[in-house]
Amino acid sequence: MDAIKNQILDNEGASEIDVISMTIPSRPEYVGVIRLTVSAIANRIGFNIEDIEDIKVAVAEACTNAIQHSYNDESNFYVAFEIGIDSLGVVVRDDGKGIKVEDVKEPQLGELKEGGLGIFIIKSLMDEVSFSCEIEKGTEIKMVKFLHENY
Amino acid sequence: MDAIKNQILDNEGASEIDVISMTIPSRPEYVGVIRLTVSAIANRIGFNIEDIEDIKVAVAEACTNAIQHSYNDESNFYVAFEIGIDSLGVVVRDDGKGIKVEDVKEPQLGELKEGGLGIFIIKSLMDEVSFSCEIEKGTEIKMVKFLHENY
Amino acid sequence: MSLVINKNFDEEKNVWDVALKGEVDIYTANKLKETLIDMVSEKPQDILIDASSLEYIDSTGLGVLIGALKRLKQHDKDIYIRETKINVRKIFNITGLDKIFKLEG
Amino acid sequence: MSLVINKNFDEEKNVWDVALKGEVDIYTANKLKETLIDMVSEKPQDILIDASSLEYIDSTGLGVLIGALKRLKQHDKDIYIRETKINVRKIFNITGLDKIFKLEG
Ligand SMILES: Nc1ncnc2c1ncn2[C@@H]1O[C@H](COP(=O)(O)OP(=O)(O)O)[C@@H](O)[C@H]1O
Ligand SMILES: Nc1ncnc2c1ncn2[C@@H]1O[C@H](COP(=O)(O)OP(=O)(O)O)[C@@H](O)[C@H]1O
Repeated sequence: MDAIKNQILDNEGASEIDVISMTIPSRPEYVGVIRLTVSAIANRIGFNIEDIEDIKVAVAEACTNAIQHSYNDESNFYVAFEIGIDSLGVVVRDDGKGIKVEDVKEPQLGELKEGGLGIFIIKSLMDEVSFSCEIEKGTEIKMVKFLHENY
Repeated sequence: MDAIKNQILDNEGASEIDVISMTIPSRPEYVGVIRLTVSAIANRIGFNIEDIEDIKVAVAEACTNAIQHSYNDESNFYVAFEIGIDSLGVVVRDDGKGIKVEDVKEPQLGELKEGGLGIFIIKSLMDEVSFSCEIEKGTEIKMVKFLHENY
Repeated sequence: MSLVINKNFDEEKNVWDVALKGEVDIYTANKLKETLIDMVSEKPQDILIDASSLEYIDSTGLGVLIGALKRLKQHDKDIYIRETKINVRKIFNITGLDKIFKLEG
Repeated sequence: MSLVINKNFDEEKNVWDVALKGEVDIYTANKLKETLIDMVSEKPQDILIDASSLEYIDSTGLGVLIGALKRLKQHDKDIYIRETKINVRKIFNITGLDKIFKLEG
């Protein structure tokens, strides 16, 4: 019974969410490529210009972190775009040392600190943000933006 | 000995060619996304606007064929961008029935035939084009454009 | 990444005016196909395409135009394409379709 | 996907004029960092940034600006940022940096 139910759920999922996935060398010059790709995808879903900007920045922040914390120069990082009818989920994964929970704290806004803003910006711009990681196995961040009807 | 040699070759390759790879649902709405992605990559390599246009069209033609000839609606197709210092290679692969050699013939230019122009356009716009396929296992087309110094 | 089609029948000159804005590719070609077929069925007259805002066309789009031209030729009518951008023009040139369609300006 | 930096020291007003064109991200931030550090070393004076052609900035770029401001503060000088685009302004606002930098126009 449960197996059948799961299968039905899977089938439903398959028809509603399209996934585009990418593997990218962990190098700064490719963040701009991802920004354009995610803009095109968000545009296709129907997000307005302001939302597309938000998504672009948030995804770039996650890619920047993935590149900075990748295992080494020959590493790749991975991005998956989960394209729904009225939502875009973006998963960014690296093979670095993993993020520690205590790293993800609110920055002291207004303080003159050069770092610690990236994850805060992602959380500010996206509707849902979650992390999963295994120490020494890398970090995975998932962020979601919903298409709102009220515009 | 051979193993060592191969390893050296692999290492050399790794530092000269970056590969970005993508998996995309075989649906028409995503060709535009690939066009923007490949434009961004070609721009990063340093191609001029005319070359970027050529690459965009050629890659879109290959993706269009991959989508039209994919195994079914739930299929994905695959694109790999091989980024060199002065070249861009693009591989497009599908899981369809495979292309037949006799399909790839010169169109009668000037005839009023609605099909058969895609591969001809790819060959016209790119510097190198090659196919590989196994019947019932899909088609892989690889195209390369070189960055020429004379502009 | 989309296509806007504006059509209007010019009663005075007895021709169809069509402005294409955006991109004709595998995603948008069907919309163009249906529009052109409807036009030819309604009034089989010359079609003047304003391509000044057509940013992109590939073989899918060319196929649609060839299909429409075939239908028009049965009525001894033609398709005129005006003000193609340089990249669009190039696609017509390399496929030899610059000799089949009436390209102007 | 690139950044062009134009700088000029205004001898009359005793300030640095810097125009940023393009994008400040992980790829281009270093170039901006080096330029700003050089400027502050050469002449530790107020910096006026013309951001009217700055299309994009993210936390990497903000980090560079904060670093430069810290150096300038030691000389009691400031960074003024003019005519930010709406998307760039938003990044300053949500991070509270609109209260740290002098944003104008
Ligand atoms: N992908 C990652 N892998 C490991 N650690 C990470 C990753 N992303 C972020 N971190 C940790 O979280 C901290 C906060 O990240 P962030 O808010 O992006 O600021 P910044 O990277 O500018 O310091 C980082 O300093 C780093 O220690
Ligand atoms: N990915 C593919 N898989 C199987 N057959 C293909 C593929 N791409 C092209 N073909 C075959 O080659 C022919 C010529 O392709 P093309 O030049 O793109 O023109 P068109 O697709 O417009 O007919 C097609 O009609 C088809 O039979």
